[in-house]
Amino acid sequence: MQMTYAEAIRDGLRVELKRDPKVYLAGEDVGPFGGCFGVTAGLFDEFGPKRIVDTPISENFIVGHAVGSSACGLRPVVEVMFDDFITVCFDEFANQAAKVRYMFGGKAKVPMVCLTINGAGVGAAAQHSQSLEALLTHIPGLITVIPSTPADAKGLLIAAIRDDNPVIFYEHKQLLGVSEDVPEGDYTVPIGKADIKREGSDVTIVAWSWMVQKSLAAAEELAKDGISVEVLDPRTLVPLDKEAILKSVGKTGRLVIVQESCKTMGFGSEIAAIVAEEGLDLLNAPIIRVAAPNTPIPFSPVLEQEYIPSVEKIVAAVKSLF
Amino acid sequence: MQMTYAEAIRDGLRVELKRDPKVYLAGEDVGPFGGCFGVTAGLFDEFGPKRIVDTPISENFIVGHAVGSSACGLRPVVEVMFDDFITVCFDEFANQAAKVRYMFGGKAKVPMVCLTINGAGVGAAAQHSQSLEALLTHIPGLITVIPSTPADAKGLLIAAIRDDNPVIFYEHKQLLGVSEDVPEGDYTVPIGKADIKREGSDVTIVAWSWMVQKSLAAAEELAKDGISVEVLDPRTLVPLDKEAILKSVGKTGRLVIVQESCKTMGFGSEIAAIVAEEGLDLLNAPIIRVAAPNTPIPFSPVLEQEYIPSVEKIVAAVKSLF
Amino acid sequence: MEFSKEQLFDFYQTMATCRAFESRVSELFAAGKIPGFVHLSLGQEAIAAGVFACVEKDDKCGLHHRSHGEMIAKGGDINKMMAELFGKATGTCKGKGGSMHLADMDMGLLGANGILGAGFAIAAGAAFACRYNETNDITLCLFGDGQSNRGPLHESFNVAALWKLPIVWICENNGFGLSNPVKGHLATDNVSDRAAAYGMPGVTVDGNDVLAVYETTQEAVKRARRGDGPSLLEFKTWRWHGHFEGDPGLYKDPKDQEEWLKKDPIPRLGNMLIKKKYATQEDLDQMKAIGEAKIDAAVKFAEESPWPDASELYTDVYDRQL
Amino acid sequence: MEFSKEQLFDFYQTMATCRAFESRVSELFAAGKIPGFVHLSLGQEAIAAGVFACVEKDDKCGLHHRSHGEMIAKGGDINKMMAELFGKATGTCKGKGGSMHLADMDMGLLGANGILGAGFAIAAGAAFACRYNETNDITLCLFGDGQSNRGPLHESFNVAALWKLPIVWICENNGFGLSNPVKGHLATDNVSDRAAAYGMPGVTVDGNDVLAVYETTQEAVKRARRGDGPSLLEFKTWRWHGHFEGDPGLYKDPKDQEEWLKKDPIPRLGNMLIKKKYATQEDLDQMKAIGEAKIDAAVKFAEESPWPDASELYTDVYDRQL
Ligand SMILES: Cc1ncc(C[n+]2csc(CCOP(=O)(O)OP(=O)(O)O)c2C)c(N)n1
Ligand SMILES: Cc1ncc(C[n+]2csc(CCOP(=O)(O)OP(=O)(O)O)c2C)c(N)n1
Ligand SMILES: [Mg+2]
Ligand SMILES: [Mg+2]
Repeated sequence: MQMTYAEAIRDGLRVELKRDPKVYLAGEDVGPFGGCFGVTAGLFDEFGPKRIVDTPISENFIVGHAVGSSACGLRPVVEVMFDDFITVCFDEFANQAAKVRYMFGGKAKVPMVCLTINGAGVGAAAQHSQSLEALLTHIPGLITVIPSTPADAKGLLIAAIRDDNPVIFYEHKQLLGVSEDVPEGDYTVPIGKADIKREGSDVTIVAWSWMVQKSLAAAEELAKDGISVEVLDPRTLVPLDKEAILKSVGKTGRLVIVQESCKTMGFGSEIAAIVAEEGLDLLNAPIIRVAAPNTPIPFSPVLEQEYIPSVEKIVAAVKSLF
Repeated sequence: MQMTYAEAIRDGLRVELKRDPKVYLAGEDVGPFGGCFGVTAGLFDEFGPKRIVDTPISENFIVGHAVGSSACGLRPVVEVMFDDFITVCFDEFANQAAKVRYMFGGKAKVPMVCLTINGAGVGAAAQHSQSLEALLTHIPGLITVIPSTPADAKGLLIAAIRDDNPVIFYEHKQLLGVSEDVPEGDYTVPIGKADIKREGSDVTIVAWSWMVQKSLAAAEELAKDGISVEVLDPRTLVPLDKEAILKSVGKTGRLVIVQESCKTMGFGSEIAAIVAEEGLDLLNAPIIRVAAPNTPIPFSPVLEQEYIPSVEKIVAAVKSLF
Repeated sequence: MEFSKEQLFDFYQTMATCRAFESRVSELFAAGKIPGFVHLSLGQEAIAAGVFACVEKDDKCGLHHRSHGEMIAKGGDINKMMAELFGKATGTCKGKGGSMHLADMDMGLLGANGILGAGFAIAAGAAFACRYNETNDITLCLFGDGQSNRGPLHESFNVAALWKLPIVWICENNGFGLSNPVKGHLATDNVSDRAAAYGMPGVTVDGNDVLAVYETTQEAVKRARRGDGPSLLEFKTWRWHGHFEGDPGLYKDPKDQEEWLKKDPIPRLGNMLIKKKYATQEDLDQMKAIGEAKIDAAVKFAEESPWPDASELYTDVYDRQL
Repeated sequence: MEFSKEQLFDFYQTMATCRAFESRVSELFAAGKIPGFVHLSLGQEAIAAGVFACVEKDDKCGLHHRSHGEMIAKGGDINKMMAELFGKATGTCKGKGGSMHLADMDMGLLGANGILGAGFAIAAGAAFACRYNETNDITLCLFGDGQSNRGPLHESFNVAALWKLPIVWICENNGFGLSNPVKGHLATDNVSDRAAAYGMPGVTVDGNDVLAVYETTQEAVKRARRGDGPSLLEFKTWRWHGHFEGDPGLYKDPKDQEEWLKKDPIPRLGNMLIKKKYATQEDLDQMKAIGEAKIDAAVKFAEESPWPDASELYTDVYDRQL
């Protein structure tokens, strides 16, 4: 069935809300309003106020309460309206959700999911446009899911809700309206398995979220010049499908990583480090990271366009390897 | 003059408190109590309650107020008692201090310093032992200082207080009592310049904070086996002295990075990525990261010792390259 | 309290200019000339006009995300503001900030803030600086009802009261936090009910009565200047438009909306002026025309201004190129 | 309120056991047998004894960092607790948590927390689950005076009151947040003064009077179970020891210390028992001896228990090996 990315996420929520009465959704304006980007539209009418809970503007509470309620047997899905706001409840992720199981010797678990949204390109400026998915990957105990297509989004969300670990699920503003054929009903996409979004033999591009689209467009361009690009989407950053990346680089001998985040310490750093450690022999050329510069995100459209990694920059980076 | 790392930091604070009446220190128990680790002992008696300010347990306030007071012309030095607690005021760093200058088109500045402390090995468990210095390096606008010796600590702290950008200054629990000869009075160590803590020709170890000591001990061991190790301490992570690292790797052809943080997305990932991008040709062997595992920090001493990167592990990693 | 004709005209003029500014912005947004998120305070103009008549140029003010009116009332440059909303190089923030990050340090405007609640501590820090510097300046901090539920409020209210900082906390209770009505997010009837928790005066006042706003603020400002510490003022009003431009505000009861439209603060003051024979309808029309003319000029200025050069993306991250 | 002899004996026994446990822990710490940070609540035993006599096994409780007494009073396994403090494999958390992370989900003990203030939202989430699951269970949340200044308190108090969650907020005001006396960190006289800000009952009671603690808590627990929402209880007491073991507590006025030592809650109840002829001195001595014997056994258990295997470092991070 044809569905947008937003609809696919909503459909995934619906599947789980129907299946498991312990699943509920809580966050700011997720109820009658349907979410800041419309992702949860209609769920309140369908499932009512017990299951779809509008909270005050209180992110420490939103995330912290999910740690408590999930430790007590519920399966909360909470929303932090923008990725940028993960910073205000960072402790609840990094020191609470992530560590409860370990600190308590495995005798507690925190099966919660937090939805949030990334991405520049809509003029939302420095505090509403970031792609900060790399930050929490440094904290063991958390799972990071970051789908690039509607079908992946739905299947990964269902898998995330059923997972017994805390999961952060990153949507992307620029993907919400993208549509494709999405399986109906109940299915999961496994957490920790990369997907080759395009096969190729000359160079591997690893990209996630919106950057998969840009990389696919770049691959199309590059094909015209006879460069065969493999586009690998890890889909989850923790756990990371290292084997798939090494395998692809083994095939192509070249690696370009494309991330929307600032260059320094974006998740591309980790991928590059892994390959430099475990796959150095596979490389025929330096690794390249195509990334946003190390600057905050500017408001003015002309500056913001310069900020976002473009198809042209990806093409140029790949070409520089040949 | 012989000084411990803690004394050197205190001395640096004293130099700046004396020199500039706009400098003040605020934080939990930094006053009469002298700080949780005694670093600020005596300053309250010397400078009084206007300059040395005990705050309530309110980290959002502590860091947030420094953004406001520094934007209005003061030069606050604040303390967040443990690095682990940076998570509770992450927004104040990531979205406020870091971005004010940029968002306001360069018309505001935030010359503040935040002291905090890293490190495992004292049985303080999962929420009081972390080395999270990598996290905020992903956020442009902040400077990250992380000294490994008393003399560096004092000189870098003075430089940090005089810097017109927000600086995070990471101390280390295991270094507080380490002493060496420290210059008296006023001097600075430049921000952004690495220091070669030991010269060598066969392999470069990049390490910072406590891990410099461990790496130097490993180098000593390795010398016995005829392996000549260069130990490079970047001293500041942002800005990073990339040139010094590439130069050293150019000389030795081998790179081992030692970090106390969890392996995934510790700052070693960035260093590895830079070298894989800009210095691949210099490498004669894979890069190795010696790091803590991707686990929270356990309480039990036997587990904690297994957690901390040891001299033996560094030695073994280096040897594996030959 | 007796008001002079001049004062009353000033109130009227300020409200008329704010109204003209935001009405035009609404049109420009609909026409696609202004990108990003734009939050208008149409209907809330009495607060800006009343509050800012109580402070001097050197007094500081922390804003939130719905702050065009306040900025105008404090004396911000309207041309530059409009240019900022367009993302032009001549904007208040060189086009880097946009509507959510308007700031003007020269006017003591510490900046709008896209992170709800982050402004509390920043404003407290400004108040701290006012006192530290032994000036007679005070600080205002404006915020909405919704964000009054964020934790940093608590930390900052407590410290400000404990230290008797010269600050006035001003809540613009406009009925909603995005789609969530006050009774859906606040445990008590009034935001001002929270003042007692910090031992400071708290009062709720009709926010559409510019004279009442002025009187209430005047008293609190005096108290702060005297060194008697903070107050919490709550001005009840109504947001005419949706949360952001583009939101039809379907969650509002049309009856309530209608009621509140009748309470428009501008004709309310205008009628009084006419009744008291201070002004004729022509006087009022003229003030409206003056407001409109300023906006015409501002739009012209913005439209004719150049875009920022792409290289501006990279400046103002630090005080120097790192 | 009338208390049965059995009840009174129970109070006494609980206090005696807590006292014995912590006195021994203090010795063991001084002897180097217990590593890390240890926070004792010697002198505060009446709170644990009184509060936990009001709840059932299935009721939940969030603890903070000074919670040995509470854990014992709620029925935690003393042997396992002691083993945990030693870092042994048989500990409550397999030695991974230590004193600051004691937890026992089977007893509804959601865990001690080393991040001050993080427990508010977690406890609110537990209370949310109690209601969601349509049980009659309630949740207690214990915290100190110092951490009552952290932001998450505000968010959680507001939501709990708004939603009438079945929770009782219990402040153990022991005079200090580390070295900072209450008048140095709190804007009002009492922490309970904050209850009105959320429209809930708030009361301050002598925390060294176990009967008053019991009566007050009983009422609040009933209220919560009835569905009438949260209450805020403040029990005033005094921390006999330093903040952590090793802190001499020089910031305490010796006169105050002396006064409070005289208010020891254990002889206070003991004297009353004797006066009422409920007990003889021998009865009391016997209860003390029972407490001591339990601790002897616990220390033996802990000492004889094995260290965790080093491989335990890597388990319990996730539900599976990622
Ligand atoms: C920390 C944070 N959470 C959520 C948001 C998203 N958000 C922006 S404005 C808004 C509503 C704010 O309501 P209120 O404080 O009453 O101000 P108003 O918009 O009514 O002027 C929300 C939820 C945000 N910007 N920051
Ligand atoms: C967020 C955070 N800030 C600071 C600390 C350090 N710290 C631990 S206990 C403590 C004092 C707590 O005082 P209070 O809440 O009164 O509890 P008490 O220790 O008196 O039982 C401090 C400052 C911490 N653990 N977490
Ligand atoms: Mg509002
Ligand atoms: Mg206390």
